Amino acid sequence: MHQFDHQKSEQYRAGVIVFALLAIFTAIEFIVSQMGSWASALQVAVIPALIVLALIKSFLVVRDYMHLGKVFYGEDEA
Amino acid sequence: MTTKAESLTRYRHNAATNRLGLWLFILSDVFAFAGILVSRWALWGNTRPDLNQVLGLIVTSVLLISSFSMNRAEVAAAHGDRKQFMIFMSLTILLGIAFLAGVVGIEWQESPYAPSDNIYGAIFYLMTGMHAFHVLCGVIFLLLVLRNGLRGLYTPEKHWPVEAGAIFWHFVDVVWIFYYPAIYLMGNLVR
Amino acid sequence: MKHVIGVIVFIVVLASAAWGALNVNLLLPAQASQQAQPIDSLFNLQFKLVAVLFGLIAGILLYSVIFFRRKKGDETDGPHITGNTPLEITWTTIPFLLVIGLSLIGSQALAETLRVDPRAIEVKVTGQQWSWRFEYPAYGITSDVLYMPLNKQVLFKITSIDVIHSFWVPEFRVKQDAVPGRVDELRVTASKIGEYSLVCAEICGTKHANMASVVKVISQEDFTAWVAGELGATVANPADRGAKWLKQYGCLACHSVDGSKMVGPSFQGLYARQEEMESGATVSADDAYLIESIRQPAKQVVKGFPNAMPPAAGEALTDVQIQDIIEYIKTLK
Amino acid sequence: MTHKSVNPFSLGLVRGLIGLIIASPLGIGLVSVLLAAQGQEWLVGKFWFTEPAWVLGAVFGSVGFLIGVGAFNDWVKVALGEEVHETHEADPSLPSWTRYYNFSLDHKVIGVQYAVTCLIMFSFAGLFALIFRTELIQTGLQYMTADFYNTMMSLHGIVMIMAILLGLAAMMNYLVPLMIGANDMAFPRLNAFAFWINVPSGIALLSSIFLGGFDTGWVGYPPLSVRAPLGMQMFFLGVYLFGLSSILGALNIIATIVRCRAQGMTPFKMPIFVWTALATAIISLTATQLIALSFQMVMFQRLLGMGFFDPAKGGDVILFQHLFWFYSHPAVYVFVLPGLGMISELLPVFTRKPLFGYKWVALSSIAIALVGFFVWAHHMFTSGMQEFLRVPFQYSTLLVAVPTGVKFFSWVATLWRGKISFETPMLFILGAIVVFLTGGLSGPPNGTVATDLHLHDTYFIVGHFHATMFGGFVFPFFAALYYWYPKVTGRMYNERLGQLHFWLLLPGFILQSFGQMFVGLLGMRRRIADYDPSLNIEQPNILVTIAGLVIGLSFIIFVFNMLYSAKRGVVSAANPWRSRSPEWLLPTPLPVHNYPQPLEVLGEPYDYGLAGSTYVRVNPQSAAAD
Repeated sequence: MHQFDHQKSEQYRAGVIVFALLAIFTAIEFIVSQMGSWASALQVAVIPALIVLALIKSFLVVRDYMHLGKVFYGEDEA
Repeated sequence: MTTKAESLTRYRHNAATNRLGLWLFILSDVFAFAGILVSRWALWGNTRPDLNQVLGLIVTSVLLISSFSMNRAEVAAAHGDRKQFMIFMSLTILLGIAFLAGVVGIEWQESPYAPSDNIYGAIFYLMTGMHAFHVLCGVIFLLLVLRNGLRGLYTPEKHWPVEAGAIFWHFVDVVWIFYYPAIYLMGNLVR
Repeated sequence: MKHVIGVIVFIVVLASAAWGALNVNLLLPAQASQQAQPIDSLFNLQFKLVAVLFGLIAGILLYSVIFFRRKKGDETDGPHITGNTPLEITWTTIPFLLVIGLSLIGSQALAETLRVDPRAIEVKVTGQQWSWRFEYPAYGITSDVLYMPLNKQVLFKITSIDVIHSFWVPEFRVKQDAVPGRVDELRVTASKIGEYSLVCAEICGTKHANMASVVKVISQEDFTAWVAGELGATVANPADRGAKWLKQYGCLACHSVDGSKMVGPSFQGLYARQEEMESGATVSADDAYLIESIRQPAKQVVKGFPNAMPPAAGEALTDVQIQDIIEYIKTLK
Repeated sequence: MTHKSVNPFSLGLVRGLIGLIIASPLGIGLVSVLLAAQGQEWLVGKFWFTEPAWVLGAVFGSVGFLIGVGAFNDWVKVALGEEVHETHEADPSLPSWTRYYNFSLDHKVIGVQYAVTCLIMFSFAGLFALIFRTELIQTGLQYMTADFYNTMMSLHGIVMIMAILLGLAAMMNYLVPLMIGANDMAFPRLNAFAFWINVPSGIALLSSIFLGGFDTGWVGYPPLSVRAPLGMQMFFLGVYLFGLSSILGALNIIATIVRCRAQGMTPFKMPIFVWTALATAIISLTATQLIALSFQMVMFQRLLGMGFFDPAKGGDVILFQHLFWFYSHPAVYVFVLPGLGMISELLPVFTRKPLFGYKWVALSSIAIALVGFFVWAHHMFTSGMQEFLRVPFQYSTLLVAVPTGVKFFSWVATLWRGKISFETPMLFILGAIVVFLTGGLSGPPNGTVATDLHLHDTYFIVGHFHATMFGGFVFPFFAALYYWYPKVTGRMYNERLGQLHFWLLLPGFILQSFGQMFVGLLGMRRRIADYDPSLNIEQPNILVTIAGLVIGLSFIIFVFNMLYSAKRGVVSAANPWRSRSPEWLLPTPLPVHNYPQPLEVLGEPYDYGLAGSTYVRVNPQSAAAD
């Protein structure tokens, strides 16, 4: 039972970490999007940066929240 | 009759098949959302409409927090913690409704475009509308899961519907991860 | 070994038969543009390739069907041959190389059809349901017949005002869609004097099959004479000018001048007639109504006719031209 | 068998139609009342007959049909947390034929339902073709208006496509679980649902004749489709519904192949048809979304004025074509791949030789499916899309010839030195190879841009397309129907009628498609109600029409054979073809749960001619006990 609770808090913590990362990246996205208006030289980088950020965010969600891996090893897992 | 272990093995086997089916459905849906995204690039190019930036950030945050609480609810269900499950499941649903209210209730009324005005209106309503439709389906799905959870139908071993609801909900979040910058952040502002 | 010789005979016979049957000169319409030459050579090459490949597959198939029949009462199986990797690699690699080669030659042929002559004459082509209009911006001429000088490249700038059409003269081979909202280019150098038919190749509604214009390829001198004649021909009578506009702007594709019913109402006896509208109201076809019907065709539609006229149809017309048209309609009693 | 009267309301189909009839006016009424409440002036005088009303009416009707059929019963139970049984046993108080009219979960029943629906839609589409072909016997319009011609021609296209998708689903549903040793599909309810939405879909498509028709061809290009009559919306809706069926069916096939294979049925021991089913399903699952999206956007443009494809609002006409062809080109690989799999599947049986190069043939299907995703723009060489895109798409298009060539060479190598017999299924397989060869070889001239500038939108394309469809679907489908007929019905079809069917169809078809290609090269455009007499193509057009009539006649003979033999045919042996495939080792009729004991996979699927080899063993005791 103790082991079980340990696992649970572990999983809770993982959820918090992923959430924190997502929140930070979202904030960066918003800031990056304003970058173009600060310096026109940075304008070309805005869209690629936003695409990379979105890819990172979606990767985190797909791997840690949606557990894509379970499709491949799911049978043994509860 | 089947023993408990056999029943559990069968449940896991079926859940694994269902999981594959759900992911295949998501893969299929990805193509629809990607098609809309491609249309956005074809028609808007490197421009974007004049929308309420604060509201966009708020609804994005709401959806993000709901994804977090969904994850919590799922972990709680996996460990048989009914109280936490109930709290975070309800929170997720409320946040989902708040998101819908923000997009459909406020943004649609506030936006300077009608669907028939020009391509900015057309694509904006298509993107947010398709996404909102999926959020609505997710909310209904989660309401059913919550109802069944409250009736004690899920155990730590057998809670596939909770997992399915979670996967779908996070998928809707992933779509928004791409749609939010595409609608609000990318390209030069058109007034 | 006996089988190998036999099958080679089959392949050669079938391939030669196909080679003979696939004759470019009989299968394609006459060639009347310089752009058609590389296209026809590519056709020729492909037909030969098709003949060889057809002979190869069909020859082996036919030979097997004739010589490897199961004998009556034979219940045994054939030889246990499961495959042959070198053979598989061969018939993957050779077609791959063929495909790359064909693509390369195809790209060169395409490049030749796109070759630019900087002295080309520009012609603006506008498609509409269901007619073509040609404008020569260099001379300020508009025509419903396409005149092209011999051996001189013409740069077509093709567009449409309603739905997608497609500009095609089979004798020229090349084809380009006329797309609303954009202008696409096509270059044709006519190489044979004669009269051809320009058709619409993309389905565009009811009368798609009949959407065609005459193309006249004429000598350079005749072309100069035609231009001079068009420029000199100022028509004094407004009604005569009106008749000309109706023809040039494609109005007659849908409206008759002899009372027969087409897609839209006939112009005969139209002026000052009382017309019943879809909305139920009755309107007199006076000047104001006719102008409105040309400028905003969807506003009041005559009962019994579809709301089919594109709003853009009348946009190209000036106020004077519309007045000319009304004068002409007045004469159609 | 006792004769018992059956209460019509116990039939799902009847209940579904009642649901449709009740629900459609509800939808029409709802929109009409809502619009009237807003006081929209343009409604005056045509209260019930507005486009939004009819569209919502059709949507409501479709849902009403599905409710009536009982498609949602189990899902509602699941949603409410109630137990549902793994499979439905047919109600024992009803005669066994009634299960074909009900929401049955048995994949074999669903397979037969698909096949019969396919043949019905096929007859409709063929009839439309004969109607408008009659018009083309002579120049000038003799028998019909141009609008009616356009509607018939457009409906022929889309109804045929629906029929083909139904036919594929019939083959895949019936055969894939049997071939891989599964007892049913992975998701039986979804499977039944995916079948039944085709019924409202077909009704919507056919209803467009009565709602003004449409004149865009099956492609529905805007702006023409924005201006077309109300029938256009029914077309979009019908395609939307059978597209959904296609997606769900594909999802099910993939999940079944991945999850439900018998122990030891490794990927390279699967029957070759299963490989093509997998390749097909990958395309259907993903690309279908794009045609749905493109049609949905035109629907919205019509209903709400959203200007996606309206240049006046900044929209782009070409965008539609990209979205549309992203599905609609891979779709033709969807149509032909299972048929090509059928050729590879049946050749070894009738040549008594292993399939030559099994792995190469298996992987060539996947290769075609994957390359197929990158060729769509070859339909747009003259469309005015960016010019630099044309040459890359020319390369990718011609690349498809490589894996297709592998298939052809493997087929003739399988025939080589075989012991070939010529029963009806084998005749159709050989016919399929010949016809698909003509279809395939007429492909490269369309694939190279320069020659396509001449061929695009001509009858050459029509001839090419029909040759690939007949070679890739129609002939193999007939072969499959004849081949598995004894397994499905327990009786043998009439061999003489089968041979007659073939010997009418093959020459008839070759005449038709060569005639079409011939007039196309000479300059006859496609989708025209009338052609220019100066082209001198009246005679070939007469021949094409006559060939069409011969094809129609052969189809009637086929239908007669199927119906007649089901009652009067000779009772068939358990395995008349001496096939190694597992379904032939089961008793006829097939047990409800296909395999009472899991299969034992012992060898390779096509080891004909190898003494003492077996592919699978079906546990004899339990098979007998069932």
